Amino acid sequence: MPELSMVQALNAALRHCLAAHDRTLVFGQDVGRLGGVFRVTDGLQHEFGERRVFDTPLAESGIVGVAVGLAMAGWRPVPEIQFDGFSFPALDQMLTNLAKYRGRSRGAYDMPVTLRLPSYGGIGGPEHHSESPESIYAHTAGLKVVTPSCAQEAFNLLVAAIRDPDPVIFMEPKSRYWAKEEVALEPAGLPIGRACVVRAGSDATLVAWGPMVHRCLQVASAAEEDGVSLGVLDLRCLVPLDEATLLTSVAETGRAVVVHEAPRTAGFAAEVSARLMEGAFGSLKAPVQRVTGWDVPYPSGAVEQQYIPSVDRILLAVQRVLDY
Amino acid sequence: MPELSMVQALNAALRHCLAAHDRTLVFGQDVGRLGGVFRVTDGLQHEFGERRVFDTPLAESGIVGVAVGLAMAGWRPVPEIQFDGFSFPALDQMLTNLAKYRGRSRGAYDMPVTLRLPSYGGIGGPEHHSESPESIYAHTAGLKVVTPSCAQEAFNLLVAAIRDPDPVIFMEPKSRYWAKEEVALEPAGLPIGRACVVRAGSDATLVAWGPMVHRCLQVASAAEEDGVSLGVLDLRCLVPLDEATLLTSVAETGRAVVVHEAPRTAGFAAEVSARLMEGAFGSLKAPVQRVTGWDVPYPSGAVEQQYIPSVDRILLAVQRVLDY
Amino acid sequence: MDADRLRETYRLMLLARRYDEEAVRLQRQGELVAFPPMSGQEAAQVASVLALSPADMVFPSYRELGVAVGRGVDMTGYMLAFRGAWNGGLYDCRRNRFAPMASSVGSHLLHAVGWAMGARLDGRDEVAIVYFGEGATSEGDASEAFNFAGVFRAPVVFFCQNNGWAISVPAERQSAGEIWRRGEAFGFPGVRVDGGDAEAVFAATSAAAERARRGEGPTLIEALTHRFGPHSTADDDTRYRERAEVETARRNDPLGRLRARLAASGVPDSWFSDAEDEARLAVSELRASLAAAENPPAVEMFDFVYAAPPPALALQRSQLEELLGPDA
Amino acid sequence: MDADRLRETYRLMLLARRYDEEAVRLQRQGELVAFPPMSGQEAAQVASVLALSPADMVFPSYRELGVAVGRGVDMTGYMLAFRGAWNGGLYDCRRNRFAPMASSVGSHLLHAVGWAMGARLDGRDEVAIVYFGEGATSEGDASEAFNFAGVFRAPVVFFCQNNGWAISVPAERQSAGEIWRRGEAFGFPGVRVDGGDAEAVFAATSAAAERARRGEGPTLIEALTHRFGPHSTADDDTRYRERAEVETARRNDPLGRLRARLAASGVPDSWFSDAEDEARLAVSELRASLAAAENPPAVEMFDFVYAAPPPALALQRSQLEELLGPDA
Ligand SMILES: Cc1ncc(C[n+]2csc(CCOP(=O)(O)OP(=O)(O)O)c2C)c(N)n1
Ligand SMILES: Cc1ncc(C[n+]2csc(CCOP(=O)(O)OP(=O)(O)O)c2C)c(N)n1
Ligand SMILES: [Mg+2]
Ligand SMILES: [Mg+2]
Repeated sequence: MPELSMVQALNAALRHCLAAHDRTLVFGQDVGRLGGVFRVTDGLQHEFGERRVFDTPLAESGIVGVAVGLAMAGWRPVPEIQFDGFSFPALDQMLTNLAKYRGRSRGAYDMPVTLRLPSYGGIGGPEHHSESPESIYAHTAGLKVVTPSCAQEAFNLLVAAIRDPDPVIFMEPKSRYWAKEEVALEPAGLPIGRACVVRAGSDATLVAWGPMVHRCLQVASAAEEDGVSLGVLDLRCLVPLDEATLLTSVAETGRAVVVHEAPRTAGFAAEVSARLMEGAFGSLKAPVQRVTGWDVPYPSGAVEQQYIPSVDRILLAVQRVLDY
Repeated sequence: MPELSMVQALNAALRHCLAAHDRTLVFGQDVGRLGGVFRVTDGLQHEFGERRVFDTPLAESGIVGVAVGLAMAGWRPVPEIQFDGFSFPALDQMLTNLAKYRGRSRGAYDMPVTLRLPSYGGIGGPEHHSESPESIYAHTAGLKVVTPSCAQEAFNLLVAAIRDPDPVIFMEPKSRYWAKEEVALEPAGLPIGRACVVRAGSDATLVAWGPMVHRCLQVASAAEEDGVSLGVLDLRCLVPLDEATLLTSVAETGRAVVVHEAPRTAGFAAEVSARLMEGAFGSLKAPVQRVTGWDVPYPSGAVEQQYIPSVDRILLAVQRVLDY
Repeated sequence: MDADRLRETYRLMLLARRYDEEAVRLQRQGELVAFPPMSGQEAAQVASVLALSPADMVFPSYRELGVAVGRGVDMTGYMLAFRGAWNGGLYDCRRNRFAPMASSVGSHLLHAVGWAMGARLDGRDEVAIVYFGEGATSEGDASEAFNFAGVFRAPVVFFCQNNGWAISVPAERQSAGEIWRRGEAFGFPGVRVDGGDAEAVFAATSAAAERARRGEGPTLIEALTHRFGPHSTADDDTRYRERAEVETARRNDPLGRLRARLAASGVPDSWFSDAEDEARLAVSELRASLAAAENPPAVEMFDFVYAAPPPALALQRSQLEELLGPDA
Repeated sequence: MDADRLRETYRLMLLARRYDEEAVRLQRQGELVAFPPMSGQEAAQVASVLALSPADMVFPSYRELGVAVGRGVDMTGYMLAFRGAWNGGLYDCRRNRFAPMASSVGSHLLHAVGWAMGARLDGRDEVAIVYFGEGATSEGDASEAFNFAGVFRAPVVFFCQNNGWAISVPAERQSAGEIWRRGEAFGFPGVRVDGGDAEAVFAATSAAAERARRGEGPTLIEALTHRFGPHSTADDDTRYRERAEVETARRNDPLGRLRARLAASGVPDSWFSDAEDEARLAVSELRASLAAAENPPAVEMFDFVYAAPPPALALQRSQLEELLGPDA
């Protein structure tokens, strides 16, 4: 199996889907000749032509709006929005149309749109380049929200998302773009909507997605040295949420810490906490803790590491659930 | 004290602020001569002139974007967006600029913008006219989110919001627009950020805001007949949240049901549930329950009452916390 | 337009007018929740859509009753939208190539552009037409749509009905520019036509559709029209416009203009009264079929959210089913 | 432009060029995180901002180093933005009437329009100028800004630097129309100028500002320019553009053109070498002051979110303070 970065794995997934299904389209800002600012679409225009891989004007609402129309015409659009923060100009098209068109047309039109969104922080980016809007999308009925944590998942989930008949907001963790691992380039055929226990543990369960999965694995390793056994659950899909795996994992330890980069208030950790409240109350030995970004706009690059949940902050929360 | 509808109370609050502070501006679609589609701005253009109360082109992003610029020039804008669902085209300006401009300018510019937003469902409106986007705003650091439940609160909170130096998303419950009560038209001088126990109760606490406060009061009355004593807490402000009052109220009963119209997943009830998890775990006698809109796009008018939490659905949840 | 087509246009305009009047009555009687009448805009709507072929795709806003009639859309399914039975309408959008009604102003122009881009990618010579008001042109999405259409030479006809008002805001406060000139600004032709003149509308739309079919890209048509009624049955237009304006508009009723044109060309009175009878019959059929039509059951709100409901959603559906009991 | 002003323009353009080059070096040396160079756009930037008066308000994007220099903005505070010290920059935006840098493309045009509407409401004869690239004109917000400005006759100058590229997308794929024509479409004048010609830029901007001050509303200026470098130091422009294009642009360097113009009018060589010395000194001062400058402490991320922090936020701040310990 080749050693690939997440960028390369995503590129391979796009190549696979473009080759497998000739109505797949890739478009967005700078995805053509440049191959995307992160090179995720590198070489695709050359290989599949300007008809199927093309640059658009600088207009995110336009990108999502034409994706809706292309889907109605029977295409399978895979648009890219260049950065998380630039998905905001497209929010209306996402909330008002992409999410609702199947319903509005009473099922006449599928919306097999996979919106790729380089997301989250940690790369020292300028303003608007490090946002974590997952809870907005998760709150929008009609959208699915998928976010891989490593190269292999990135490949599998992107293929699954593109095959899916529903709109998927596919949030790629930029800070993990360059991490390499061996990747099997055979589509696993997994449906989206399954969480994954990436590390088993008996004292408490860390729940995370995207970039924070890696952070939680670091925490689990650190804790292990102190004789504390932490499980790590990678949700992978926020909608649909694999509630069964979540409840089982947490019920086993009775203690959970949920971690994300987004600000705390009304972030998706609140949803996870509420689900545990409702579905695992009886087995909870301590209140579920959240470790999140602060309730501030994502700060400038020089201080972002004081914003993103650190190993120490997560360990403190672990301590809290263990000591309760 | 005069008997006023919420519409009239809001109108009085706007009149008060326009008269009290000559840099207050009211603008939006149809707010001038027509007086707004709900007549909240009725008569204001006539009284204060076209310079201070004016119609804008049909462009929500434009409305919020120029509000940011007007605030920089020292004005105190009170824009109206005609309906909840039409705040979505303005989300980028809200998330990217309105919420962040104070920070971006390192405090050089206040953003005393009060965005009035007729919100929530229950009036048989067409698509996009019944949305409950409060959790999106609450998740956006830099914004405050205020939502009155009755005419008196509407008056007090709108005056407080307009006086506030920060951007406030002011969500008005359309379904309560025409409910009348006696209203004291003296600004109470209350700061925003205080919840209100609208009904005391000893068996369980219902937590709500906006239109669902009235619904919860109906539930409490119904329960009383069965000898069950329910308290009702009106959060009034989601950001900043009055956590002290929330925790105290729920600790007293040990049982809570949180109610909103928005879809369940990642709605603001999740945040309330998570706060109770973190701050009241020890005193909870049953897991906090959520009664919310279903995880579907807001349906068409004919069936909306099967979407909005009903008295029966809330009572079922109450039963669940009592029986636990 | 040949004589047959002109008569057909009149017939459909009349039908649209009578449906429109009936819808207002139905609303007053509580059979509909609210309705945005289009009387006065029949020539713009009917003549433009008749200039297209059945394979072309129509993207309407909420005020396109005349377009729907021209397209043969099932009126019961159309009107049920205004009874709150289903957002977007209950007609078969695929069969008539008539998209669900868009009530978020301006947002559907991009869908038409995307659809047209798709038709072009497929090498099909199909065209999209999108209807919107002059108010809609102020939304950023409208300009993004113009720009995408220009860049991708999308086979799309932008059909703007400038009826002078966006609810209470007059067109001169909506923009300091002239709408038809937006085309040029984005690299394609814009034209202004008298939207009360069915023949002019037909000619402009045919030309635009032909151009699109030839692969030469979009056209923006600004049709100057008038709405006789309020913005919707919920609106009180006496608050913001002079009655004189409405009276002038009614004196220039596009229906009357076309009737005069037809009469001058020798169409006999009996033909007009037959058309009137036909319309009256259609209207009473609509009334009856609406009275008989049932709204979809509430649980259908769950059924088209995703292609297959995720488990949590299926659970919510069964919770509602249980709450509603066996009769639901 | 009189002789003094022309020399002043050159001096500031040169200064901007040298700062720009230094910023690229600083980025390579790891002192800055990333930087979007503007070399090639000096005439457009400096000459336009010099046409305004100090009370006028400037709304820059992220590539307006030349405008900042023309405006006298503190360079250390400006450059610190590119070290990630503070989003928007650490200069005093009120003192220089130079707004925080906007890095969401297109979104700041509306702020300029709002500010200008505010100035007009106050009866002040102040003008706003907003800088953006040709790529930004594709965003819906740009069109909404044009439309609001037209309707409210806002005293605003829309200054578009069309440098031919939006990252890798060439201007001809950005729009099928010509940018300057957007003005007319929204009811106000649009002009195109040679952005490499400082005098032409000055003249066009002065005229636009005068017009605005007279209460006649906005103007759109499209200045044709070239960026010599990549989109930013993170970009590799060899992937998408021919070297020949850059070489041609460099041969028409606006700095060289103005120098030739000045030399022809009798400005001696010594004056140019003095200007060069002055720039060199300024650059080394900048380097030193950047090295000495400290970034604001992390806890400041809490301090400007609201006018007064709500209790929960104050608590979060103290949690971070505790985590960072006494040295933070
Ligand atoms: C995005 C959005 N904003 C506001 C509204 C509320 N609204 C409905 S129709 C309308 C006026 C539309 O005017 P115009 O585009 O001229 O079309 P007309 O109604 O005249 O046919 C407004 C403001 C809406 N439906 N969508
Ligand atoms: C809303 C938004 N979308 C995308 C980007 C990413 N981006 C940054 S600069 C740029 C190109 C801008 O081109 P142009 O407006 O011509 O300005 P220039 O960079 O040439 O000065 C893009 C796509 C952004 N910053 N903001
Ligand atoms: Mg109109
Ligand atoms: Mg450019």
